[in-house]
Amino acid sequence: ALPALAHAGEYVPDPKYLPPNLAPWSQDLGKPVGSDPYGLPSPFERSNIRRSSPGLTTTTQSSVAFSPLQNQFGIITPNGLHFERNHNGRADINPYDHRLMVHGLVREAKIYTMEDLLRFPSVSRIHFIECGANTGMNWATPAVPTVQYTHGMLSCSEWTGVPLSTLLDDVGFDRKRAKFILAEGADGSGLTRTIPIEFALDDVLVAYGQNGEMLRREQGYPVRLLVPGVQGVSNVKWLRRIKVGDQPWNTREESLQYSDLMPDGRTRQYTWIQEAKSVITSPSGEQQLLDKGGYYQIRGLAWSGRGRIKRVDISTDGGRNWRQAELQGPVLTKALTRFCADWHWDGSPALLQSRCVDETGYVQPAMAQLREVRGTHSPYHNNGIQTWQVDTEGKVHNVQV
Amino acid sequence: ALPALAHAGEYVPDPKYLPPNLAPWSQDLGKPVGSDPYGLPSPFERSNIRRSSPGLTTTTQSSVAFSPLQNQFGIITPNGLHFERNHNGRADINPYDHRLMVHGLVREAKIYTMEDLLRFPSVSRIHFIECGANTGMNWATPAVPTVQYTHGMLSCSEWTGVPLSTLLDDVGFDRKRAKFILAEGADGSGLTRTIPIEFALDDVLVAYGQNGEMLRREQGYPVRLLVPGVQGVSNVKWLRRIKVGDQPWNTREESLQYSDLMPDGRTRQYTWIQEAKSVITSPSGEQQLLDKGGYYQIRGLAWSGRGRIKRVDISTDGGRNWRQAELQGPVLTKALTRFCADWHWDGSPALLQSRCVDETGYVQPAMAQLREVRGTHSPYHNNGIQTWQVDTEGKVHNVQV
Amino acid sequence: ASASNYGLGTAATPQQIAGWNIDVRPDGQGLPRGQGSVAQGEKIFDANCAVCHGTFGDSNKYMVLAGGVGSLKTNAPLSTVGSRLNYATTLFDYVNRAMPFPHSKSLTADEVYAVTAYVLNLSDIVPGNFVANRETLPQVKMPNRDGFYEFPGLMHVHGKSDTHNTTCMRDCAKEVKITGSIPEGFVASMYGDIRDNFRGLASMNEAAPPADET
Amino acid sequence: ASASNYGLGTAATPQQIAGWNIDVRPDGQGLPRGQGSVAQGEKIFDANCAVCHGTFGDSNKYMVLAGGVGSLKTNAPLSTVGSRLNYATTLFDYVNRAMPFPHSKSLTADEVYAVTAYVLNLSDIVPGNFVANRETLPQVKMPNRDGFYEFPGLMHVHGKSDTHNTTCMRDCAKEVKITGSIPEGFVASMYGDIRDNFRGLASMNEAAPPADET
Ligand code: HEC
Ligand code: HEC
Ligand SMILES: [Ca+2]
Ligand SMILES: [Ca+2]
Ligand SMILES: [Ca+2]
Ligand SMILES: [Ca+2]
Ligand SMILES: [Ca+2]
Ligand SMILES: [Ca+2]
Ligand SMILES: [Co+2]
Ligand SMILES: [Co+2]
Repeated sequence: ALPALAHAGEYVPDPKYLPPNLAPWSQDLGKPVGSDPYGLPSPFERSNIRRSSPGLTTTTQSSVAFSPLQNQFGIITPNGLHFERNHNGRADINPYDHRLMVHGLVREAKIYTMEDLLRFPSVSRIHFIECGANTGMNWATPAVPTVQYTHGMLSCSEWTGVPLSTLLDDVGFDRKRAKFILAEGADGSGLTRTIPIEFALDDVLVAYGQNGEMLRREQGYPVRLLVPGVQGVSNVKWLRRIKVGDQPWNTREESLQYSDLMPDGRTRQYTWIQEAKSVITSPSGEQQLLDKGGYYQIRGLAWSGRGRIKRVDISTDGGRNWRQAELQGPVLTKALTRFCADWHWDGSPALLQSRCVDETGYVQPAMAQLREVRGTHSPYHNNGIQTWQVDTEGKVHNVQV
Repeated sequence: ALPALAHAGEYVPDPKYLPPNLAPWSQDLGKPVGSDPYGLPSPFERSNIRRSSPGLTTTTQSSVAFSPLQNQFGIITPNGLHFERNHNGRADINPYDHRLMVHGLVREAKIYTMEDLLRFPSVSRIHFIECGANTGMNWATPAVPTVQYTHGMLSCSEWTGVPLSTLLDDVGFDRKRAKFILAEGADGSGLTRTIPIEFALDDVLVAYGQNGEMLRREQGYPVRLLVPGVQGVSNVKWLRRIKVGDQPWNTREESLQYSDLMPDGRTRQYTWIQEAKSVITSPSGEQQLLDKGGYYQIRGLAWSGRGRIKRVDISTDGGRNWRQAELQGPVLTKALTRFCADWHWDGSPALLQSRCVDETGYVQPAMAQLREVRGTHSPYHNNGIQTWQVDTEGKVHNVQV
Repeated sequence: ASASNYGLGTAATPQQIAGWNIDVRPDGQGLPRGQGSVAQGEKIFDANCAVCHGTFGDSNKYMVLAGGVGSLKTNAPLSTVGSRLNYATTLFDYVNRAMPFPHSKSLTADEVYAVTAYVLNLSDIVPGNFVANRETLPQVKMPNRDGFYEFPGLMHVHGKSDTHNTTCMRDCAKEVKITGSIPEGFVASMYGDIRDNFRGLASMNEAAPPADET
Repeated sequence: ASASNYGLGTAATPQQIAGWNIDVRPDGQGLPRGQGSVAQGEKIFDANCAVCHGTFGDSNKYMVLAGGVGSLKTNAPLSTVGSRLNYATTLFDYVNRAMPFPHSKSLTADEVYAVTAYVLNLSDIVPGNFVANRETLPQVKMPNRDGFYEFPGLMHVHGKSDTHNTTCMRDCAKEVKITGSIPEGFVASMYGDIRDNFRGLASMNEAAPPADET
């Protein structure tokens, strides 16, 4: 194991590597081309990894490893850093043995091999996946320090696969009677979720590709469901079965879990849509600003399960005053959008916030507004405005106002 | 080392894994979450790697490893498969020791650390990089078997960095006198290229991000130049110096190399633009179609250094008749675009071609048209129409017509 | 093959379907033949489940299975199978596909019926002589049967949300106070040196941290 | 700091610049002080370059350095420093930054001048008594000095190209014949089993290849 990268102030660069001198790599022959037929990041990037939150879960096989958003650029999550959330560990599947069964209210129930699925007409789309429980630790009060833990059950990739509608047509699904489909995984949890037929026929994919290669095992290799804009748990991994039916299934993952306990004690069920949400990824929790008077571009991500992001505003005074940030194109539907805004830190305390608006006109709510409706035991669908405090020393903290 | 994945006909699936039975992964606890803090592909994907072409170069430190386009989905190249082309091996740089010097016709010459560069306002853009020598082996006659070798010096990523114009403003470059910049690498080859000031002020990036993480070492970690739409060699890796000047530098990489030898013995120099080009990636060379009468979606990639792809046509009879293919959105400027077209193979021989048109109206030329102007000793800028022959047995071959 | 008949996939036989078609709907569709009593379930639970869930399903090491009935509207809601679940058939479905945790899908139908009956009994939802089967299980009325409802706003892309923030730009609040933060010392004690989580180049320390040579 | 003054970067001193500012332009700008003769260059070349490029620069193991002058317009053009390069200053620039291949930037200015003179002499571009320095090197006229030209079509995004294909859609050719293909047996002998290059799932073989368990 390599030693930890050392910290500020501990390193004095060796002048013999700096101009006017030459570093060794400027004179010595480098590693041969093809040294790594499948490449890996530089070891100097070894702090950029997924992490589990200490004490969050009692078993590592039903747990989550968060994506390091504090280090993320742009909108594409590199495959090795896509957040990982399993309910019975990561299934490592032999793709030649894997099968997808499609049956129920259909004319001809069928079984597909992976070979079959890769032969169907395919599409590629850039979409985020966000776990319904993302930011759940922040419901009552700040509980975790960095944006990796507050917002890291979030990733975005170019997904490739067969439109589910193509498979449903292939089995001759019953257009009159079909109202819902059930998606089921081949892992030990056999996780199931109900998908309404309107979604299934719209933009749901049976996906095998992730940023140009096959899915990662953590993301469901060799095939998963991709339900754009909907709670992560509906994007069933290690997909083995699709059943067409006329009633919702009320599975454990949409009754006991992933349902929203309201203040009056009742439960909202089938709350599929991940609403518009944004967060500043830099400066963010536990970073340290030292350059008083210096330029610190405010950078972050915005996304909406309802479609495209229309606009992001940022505030540096805790929401008293706002200004518009710039959106990085292309702005895509149900995908991450990167925003940026100029900021010079004058050395005094600040409270940084971002607030997004999506194409439906919906505005990201403040935490207080969310709690007023949802209470504090929900714990899903926390899309509230995130506040980062920059203190008098320039240290950044996860706070609420 | 794992054994090679076995071949068609060698595998009989064990019925005990198939419906109605259960595979082991459907019952056994999977690998713990966080088993791989930085994830890797499934071992069942180990055939999806970069490859060098046997005998192409005499030294592995000035050579190329091609991206496996035959296995690629969508438009994003996963970072581990980005094609690799070096001139003195792969420099493995300590980013804390790396410096970028910007000087010449400027008001204040400066040296930047990586820390500095990451603090500047940043942008993210999806762009292809194509080596000027891509498909060079095909100039005279088909010489290599698969699309990995014919077209694999091509990749596409979301690049993040500082606009070069921002740095040029930061040093107060001389707007009146500046006509060209020189970009220089910190590797053993110290590779240099001239960039005209119009490009530099338009869309050139000083890039450090590649699909959401830092550049891979093979792509120039920690910082490179990104010159959208221009020959790969201009995208200088391990960037250490930018010099502002008023005349082109006629470096070795734009005189002895990367210049185009014409039939009359003269040489075209500074042929920067990678013109519109397309290729069918599936079915492609050395694949084997067995399903006579079966559906084989024709899939491929199109791209142009002049901007967006407007349209792609495909032919199955060697260019006698054409029909339009579908473009997968979003269609981005100077980026890969994925195209698809339905095709049922009736079992008889076929000659598959794709032909693209970009937003300027320029049409991808046939090989014969290219040779008529350029001869056969160019050997760069081969953007000719590629032909794949499907023979009577369904085997696919790299041919020319 | 025509344009819409790709010639892909093979017909699934009824036998193949039967092996994988394990889902159970709230109305009982999908329940297999079989039966099991509370007493039988106690034995199975003790042997296969109690190690993680406690003899009375009250261990919170993993998930509490019983108790909390009526607590959902209080300030300390305890959500369990007993207090929260709306349909007993879902309990059968879940245990059948996902439990016991280390070796799922290993109980017979009879065993799943039995342990389902036992878990229901732990929350006093069924009496001690209850026998669960295809007919009786769908008829069990869970305490929280009527506690679920649909909120259309989050079921449709163009649904109406339950929050209505505005894009105020100026003087949007009189006063802003920090109402919550992480206690001093917590981060270091739980996470160690959190600076290790950042790319050294961009933790925004003026002096770049070193990196040991590999 | 104002909006356009980010306060980033530090001023580069003339000494720092001098160490890295090694580029040489066709007009000689950038050439350092120093000198070297053909005879001196022969010794340096023999010791540092001949192992890869041959004593007379004629080895094609890596790159041929001499010969082929006048061959560029023939059917068998030989492109070398002697036959193709337009400015001798570029030879200096390149050797100085990139050669010898295994340890670049290791020759002194005098040594680079000398070996440059020698390589030029190998193609008879300069006489045996030539001494290269700041003044003499830019004056060397390479055989191919006038052989380069600019083609604007490939220098500007909206430039006019040199091919003009059309989007013919029907009956675009009378006859189509295969004029080139890879000889039988070549692929197997050079690449082995090329099926190994494909994802087994999509090599479009009906029977999926197996994969050994890891
Ligand atoms: C080795 C530990 C272990 C064993 C043994 C085990 N469970 Fe579980 N059980 C868990 C874990 C962990 C979860 C939560 C899984 C998740 O949410 O992904 C769980 C969840 C459940 C739930 C859902 C609770 C809820 O509120 O969502 C039920 C019901 C359940 N188990 C019943 C059983 C039964 C019945 C058995 C025996 C047949 C059993 N368990 C054996 C660990 C275990
Ligand atoms: C270990 C092998 C090796 C040694 C020693 C070596 N070279 Fe090279 N040389 C190469 C290779 C390989 C290339 C091609 C590099 C590339 O294109 O990326 C090259 C290219 C060149 C070129 C450019 C040729 C062209 O047409 O583009 C010149 C000039 C050259 N070498 C001169 C020299 C001189 C002078 C020396 C000694 C001071 C030297 N070389 C020592 C391997 C070597
Ligand atoms: Ca309450
Ligand atoms: Ca000729
Ligand atoms: Ca078939
Ligand atoms: Ca730092
Ligand atoms: Ca500073
Ligand atoms: Ca196959
Ligand atoms: Co540390
Ligand atoms: Co083999």
